[in-house]
Amino acid sequence: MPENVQQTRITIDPITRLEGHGKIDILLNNQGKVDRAYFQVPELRGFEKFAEGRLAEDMPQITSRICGVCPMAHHMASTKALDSLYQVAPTPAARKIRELVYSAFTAEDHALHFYFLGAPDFVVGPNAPAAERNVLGVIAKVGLEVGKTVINMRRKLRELIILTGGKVVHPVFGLPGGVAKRVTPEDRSLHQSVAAEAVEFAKFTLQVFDDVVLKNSDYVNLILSDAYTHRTHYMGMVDENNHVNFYDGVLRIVSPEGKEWAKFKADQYLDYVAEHVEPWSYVKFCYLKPKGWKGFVDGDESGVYCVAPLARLNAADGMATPLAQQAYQKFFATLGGKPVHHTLANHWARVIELLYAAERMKQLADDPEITDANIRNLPAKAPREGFGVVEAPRGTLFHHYQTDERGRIRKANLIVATQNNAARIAMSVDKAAKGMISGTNVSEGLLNMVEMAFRAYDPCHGCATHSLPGSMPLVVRVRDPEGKVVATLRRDGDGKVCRNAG
Amino acid sequence: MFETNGTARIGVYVCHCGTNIAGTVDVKSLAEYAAGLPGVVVSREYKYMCSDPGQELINSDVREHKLNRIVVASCSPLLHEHTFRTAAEKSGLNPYYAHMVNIREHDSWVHQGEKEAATEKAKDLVRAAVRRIRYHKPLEKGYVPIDPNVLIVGGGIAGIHAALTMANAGKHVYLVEREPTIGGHMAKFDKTFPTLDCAACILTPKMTSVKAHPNITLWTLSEVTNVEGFVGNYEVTVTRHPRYVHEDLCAGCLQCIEACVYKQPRFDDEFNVGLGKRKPVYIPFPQAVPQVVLIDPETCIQFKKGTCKKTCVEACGDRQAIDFEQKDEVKKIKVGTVILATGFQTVAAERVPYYRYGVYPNVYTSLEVERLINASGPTGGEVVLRDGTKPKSVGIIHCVGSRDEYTNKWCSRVCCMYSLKLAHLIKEHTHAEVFNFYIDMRTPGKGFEEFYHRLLKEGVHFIRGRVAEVTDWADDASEEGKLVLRVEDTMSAMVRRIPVDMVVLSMGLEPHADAPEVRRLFNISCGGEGFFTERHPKLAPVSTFTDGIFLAGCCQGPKDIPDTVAQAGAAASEAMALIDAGSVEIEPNTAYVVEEACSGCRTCIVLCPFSAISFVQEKKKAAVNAALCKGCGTCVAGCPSGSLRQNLFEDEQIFEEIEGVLNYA
Amino acid sequence: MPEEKFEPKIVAFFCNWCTYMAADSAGTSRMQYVPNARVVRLMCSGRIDPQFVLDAFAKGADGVLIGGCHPGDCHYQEGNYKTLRRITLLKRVLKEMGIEEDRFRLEWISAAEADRLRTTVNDMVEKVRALGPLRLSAKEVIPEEVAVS
Amino acid sequence: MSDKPKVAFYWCASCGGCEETVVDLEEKILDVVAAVDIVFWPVALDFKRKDVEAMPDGAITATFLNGAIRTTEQEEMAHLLRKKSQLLIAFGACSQLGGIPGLANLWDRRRVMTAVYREAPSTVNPQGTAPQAKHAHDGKQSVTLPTLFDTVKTLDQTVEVDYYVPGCPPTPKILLQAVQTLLSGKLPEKGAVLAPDTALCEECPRKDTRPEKLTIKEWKRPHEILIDPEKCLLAQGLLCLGSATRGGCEAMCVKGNMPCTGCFGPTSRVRDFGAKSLSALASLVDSNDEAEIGKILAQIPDPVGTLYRYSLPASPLRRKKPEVI
Repeated sequence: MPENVQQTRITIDPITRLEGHGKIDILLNNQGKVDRAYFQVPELRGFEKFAEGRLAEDMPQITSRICGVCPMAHHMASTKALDSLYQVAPTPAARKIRELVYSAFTAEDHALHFYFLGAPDFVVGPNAPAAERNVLGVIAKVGLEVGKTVINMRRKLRELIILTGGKVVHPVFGLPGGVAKRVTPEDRSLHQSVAAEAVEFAKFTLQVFDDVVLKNSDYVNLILSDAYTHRTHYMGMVDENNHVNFYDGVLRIVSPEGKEWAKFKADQYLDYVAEHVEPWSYVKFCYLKPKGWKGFVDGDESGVYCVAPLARLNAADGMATPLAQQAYQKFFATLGGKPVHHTLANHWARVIELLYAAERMKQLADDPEITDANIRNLPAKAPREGFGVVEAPRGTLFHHYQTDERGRIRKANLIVATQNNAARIAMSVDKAAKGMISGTNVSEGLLNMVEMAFRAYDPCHGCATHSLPGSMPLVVRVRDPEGKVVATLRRDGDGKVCRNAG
Repeated sequence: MFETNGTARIGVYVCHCGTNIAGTVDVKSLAEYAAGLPGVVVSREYKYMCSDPGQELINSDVREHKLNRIVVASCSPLLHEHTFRTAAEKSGLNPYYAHMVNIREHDSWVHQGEKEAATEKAKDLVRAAVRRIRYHKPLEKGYVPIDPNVLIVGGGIAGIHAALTMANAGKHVYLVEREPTIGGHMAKFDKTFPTLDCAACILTPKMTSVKAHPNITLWTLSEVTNVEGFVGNYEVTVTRHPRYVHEDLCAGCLQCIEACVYKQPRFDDEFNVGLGKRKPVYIPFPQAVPQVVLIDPETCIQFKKGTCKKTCVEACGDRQAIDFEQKDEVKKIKVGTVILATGFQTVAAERVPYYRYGVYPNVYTSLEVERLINASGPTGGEVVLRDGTKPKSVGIIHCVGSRDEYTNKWCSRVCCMYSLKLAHLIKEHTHAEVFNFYIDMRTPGKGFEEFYHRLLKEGVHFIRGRVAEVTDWADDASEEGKLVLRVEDTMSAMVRRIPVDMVVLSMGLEPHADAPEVRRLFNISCGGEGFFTERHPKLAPVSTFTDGIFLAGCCQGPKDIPDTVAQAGAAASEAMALIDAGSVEIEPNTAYVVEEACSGCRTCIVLCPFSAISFVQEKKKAAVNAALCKGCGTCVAGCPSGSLRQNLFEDEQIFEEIEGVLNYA
Repeated sequence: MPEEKFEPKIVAFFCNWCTYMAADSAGTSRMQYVPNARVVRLMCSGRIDPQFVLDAFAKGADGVLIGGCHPGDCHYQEGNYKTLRRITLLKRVLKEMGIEEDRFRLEWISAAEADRLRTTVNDMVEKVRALGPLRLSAKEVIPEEVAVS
Repeated sequence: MSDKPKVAFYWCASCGGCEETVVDLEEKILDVVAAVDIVFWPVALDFKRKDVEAMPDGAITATFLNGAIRTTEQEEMAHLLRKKSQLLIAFGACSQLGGIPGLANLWDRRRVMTAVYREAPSTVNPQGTAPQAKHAHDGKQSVTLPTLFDTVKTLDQTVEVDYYVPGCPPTPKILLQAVQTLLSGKLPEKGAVLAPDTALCEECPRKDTRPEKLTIKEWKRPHEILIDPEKCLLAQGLLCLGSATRGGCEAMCVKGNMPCTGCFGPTSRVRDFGAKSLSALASLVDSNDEAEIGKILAQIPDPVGTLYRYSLPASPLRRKKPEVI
């Protein structure tokens, strides 16, 4: 653009915590229109590098430190990579124990996200003052009892994980060919009762969503609105019946039209998934390798794709448990058939997955074989290369190791859930910004709209914690061409928006 | 954790040690530097800190400046640590508030060319000590009781004298000798220099009284095979090898020897260094102690074939002293002190090939000649050549295997004198012409020089020069059938050829081949040449670095009989001093458990070679038995939670020392 | 690149009964050797806590020398075997931490081997001098651009 | 605001597990919240750096900071919070010892970046693009990123620290006790680690099964054997670090039938966790033969990653020796 063009910048910093803080830099052109919104992840820890030289069997514990919120996802992906590395399958009991614990984890994580992070936007409402738009607001709306139930449910699920997994934050039970600790009959009955409770809890949660969101046309319209819509490919793991599965199965990719575009096993991931590097963010952007990197654009020809609850539902043909299956059908019926491209639908999809996870827990806990003491197959083969994949709450998670003959890591490659979504998130932010920001007139509603664009993904770049009660801390600085701040707009905890010069 | 227990008021004392330190280290600037270090109240330099005035200096400073820590920069703590601890104690401080810095052995003496660097090093070391001592704690001295029994290893003149001295003082002595008889080298000699009194006459009475003494348990043909424990409380294992004759039953009538199926003695006789012969059943020499025969299984038919008529057993009759079934017998004894008197060996003449020992039959070693001269020797005192004729000329070569790059560097101290003695005795016995070839004539002893002069008068030829070789290659008729010694006579500065009938090699003294094993067994150290190391060459010449173990005789270094006997007496009295004190002070550098910190992981227990650490079930924690702990600190370094500590070597003290030597002011 | 006149600092941990005595007797016999080593005396090499070694390096030592009794000769029977076990593993750790092997030595030097002590110290100082300063606590520079190669 | 004690939580280079611990206080968190004013907790509450900057120095009673110091930005925050807080508490292994991200100290920034943006098999990067401290959007404008340090640092290598709460992550119980201790007014000695000061063996349910004289002829790796759920793990040849590790976690990993990996760090009497545990474990090797000792210790294939898993930046060496450029 011409030399003398006036340009202005808006910085939103910090938003929620991704890996370190997230940061949005919005650059305006001289018409005051958004020229480009940069969605930045400003930290790198480099696990891929310092995994080198470590022992393969330590990886489930080392990589879980990538994320203290979904450590179980990394622990499990890593453990499965060890199965593949040593070419040893877990015993039937061990396999069930793993999926049982993993389901408990998914249920707990989804519940937390829905109530603490997602629900405020709907239960309380996107236009409610920020101070109310948080879990307390949710509780106010649905009653204190619910708050108690949520906290209780979370505790019980986490205690179960500790019981069998050793620790809930950074579990220790995963070993190639099995698990370190068996489920005793006493443990089992505990699992059973909590699972039953979880199913009831999930049903209740679905009801809340029904009553508060679906019965409110404004919300449904919001979900369907173009600002939150991207036509991309979707990826998710499915079982032999093409039903959603978090723990194991094959990966399925559907096109923006909902047609099966690819189906592959973990060890083929390099043929389908590639990462693109941008100089302005530490996060790498995934895309479909055969499509190639076409930039931050959607559509059938773009390599950009999407993972996580909505994507999983889009990529599958159904749910493996009865109640979840019913919800699944209603989901697509309500939102106009497969695939659903509306980002905000993630919240609903998440609740459906919560129900599935609870039901799955119940199935596994009810299976008497789960108490079998035979929980380990000892590796016999020499290690070389291993692939592991699971569906983390935030999407597909790949672990890929190469080792020397003694099982020391030579190379480790990790593609974490949110990386798959990174491009689409950047697009959503850019789209939201372009759609809503004009000149330096930045409103509080605008800021929330921008937040909602990525909050629906439950973003967890390289994994990180959720944002707890409500309002994203936001500052918008309006700067003159030299980058000097001419005005600051910030929204306080109480939701008041105040402006001040300089 | 890091308490300096009270503010430290440190006094630093830099010792000149005459010029030993001051000659290299700038003691003034060192003392000035120390004065500036944190906690230092006084810093002085003084000529000799170990002297009384030096110690008095400390004493008065403590009173005047209320010092509570003393750092002395002088020689090795192994030398004077005790001195300065006592000094501190005298000044009313806990002795362990004194600490030494080694700026002599480790600094001034080894960096003589580099005054600056040496001074810098001294500063670093002093700084380290100043930092360290702030973390010192007052400690109780430890004591252990002394068992009054003593073990003496080696039954030569040294062992014999020490044994009798202590036995006469009422101590019980275990005398262990590996040969079948006591007496050692001295028993082989005929006369002793310079007085020429007969060795047997002075030695054998002592030998018999050893046997007779009620306070002495004599074990010959025996070896110490294991030693455990520590000063005052040694547990020793002695293995008694079979002599196939019961000592208590044998009367020493020697009829069995008469009766042996071998009519003639036909086996080399060790006592006569192979010059004489003996039978399979024999007694080493007539005055042997104990007066008991033994059987050599290597040569006895009964042992080799099992088919002997056993005429010896018949001869012994109903005494039934002979017992072919005898086996090794293991004895375990407890003693409080040990005297090592294991003696020496002479250098093997084969190691000096140019003198052709073993090539020309008439080349003899000094020890062989001793036996030839000895009235009870193989020839009944006749000095004759292998063909039985008397030599008309004899050459005696000094310093064989001594003062020599290729064998041993040291002077064996006795060769000159015994060579003179042999020259005299040979002349006396044979009237032959005798030539002594020497490098330097060393006669540093009472009556020694006089003896030398006496021989000069007697007409013995003395040629100053090192013999190049002994050869039978005759240059002319005069040399035909003779052994020719080629030598440069450094007095007349000409190379000479001396033809003689007999050559005597004055072999040097060296440690026993198995001295290293003995050293290891008793946990003492030896010098590079292999003789056992005394605690201090001047101040503690018979002590070792292992408390309760003393040295006597040639195992500590070559010496003659008078010195050996004197040293044996000294060792005996040192041992008795310990015994009569009843107990001995030990370093309180023991390990201890910080009980509230110990997790009871038991790592330490297996690390202690002295089983000093036990696991207390009630408390589920480790406990150290200070009496058994030797203070190595291996468990302390190994305690994973840092709950074991060591007095005088606390982690803080060592960390401070490390930081001290490294952080440059 | 070692700067002008680099003088290596060596911290030496010697056991009281063998190597410390060797150093003493080197002194008594006036053997001359380089003045770069600073001896910390311990009763037995078994007291040497690997923490001491790392601490010495961290506090500025360019090299660390450990001296103990020969195997079988330990004044405390087998303290030096424990040392051997610890140092064997510690050497691997130091190697992985990029500390050159010549900077850390374990030597069995008996009281009799004064000359061995002399040559060992000389040799080690020479090798460390060649390696240059350890510079563990080198201040890090934050580049303007994030480098990738 | 009320005159209740003011408490702040902040994170640097960490996984968020420590934050989860705070959430895991569950109901108990309410008691805490009742007793204090939380004045800064970006992950949970809407107060920002500007608010902190606006506070008078020492306005915050206690700040719990988790995560290691990895970037210029984190370093700035650490300094700011130190200035504003009466007490600064290093919260969790990363902050106390460097934590697992500290393993990056085995390489420098350049190698880490290369591995991630150049060498990763799934990365397609023909131009060798890498995140830049400053990226020019066009001639005028540019967007910036904080720069990584070569060396991951602990909090107390960056600013003065008053207390430490150990663990990866700390257990809710440990956190609660720490908070109560600080609220009790009876402050422990400065620099104290707010957890028991005995090693884990003390509270290990398998304590009594360790033989009194344990030596080790062969080290085992967890995947190589069927792990006995009752017996001392070290006695099974597994490299359990419980004897060197501060207790307080109630042996969670051991109860999960896996060895302790040392996340609670050393006791107050030990300066370097790795060196000390190395000393203890190597001592147990059952051989006096140099070659055999080497062979047995070779069964510990990754000593640094195993013994310094959480504490490399806190060790005296801190990092691999920087290559001289």
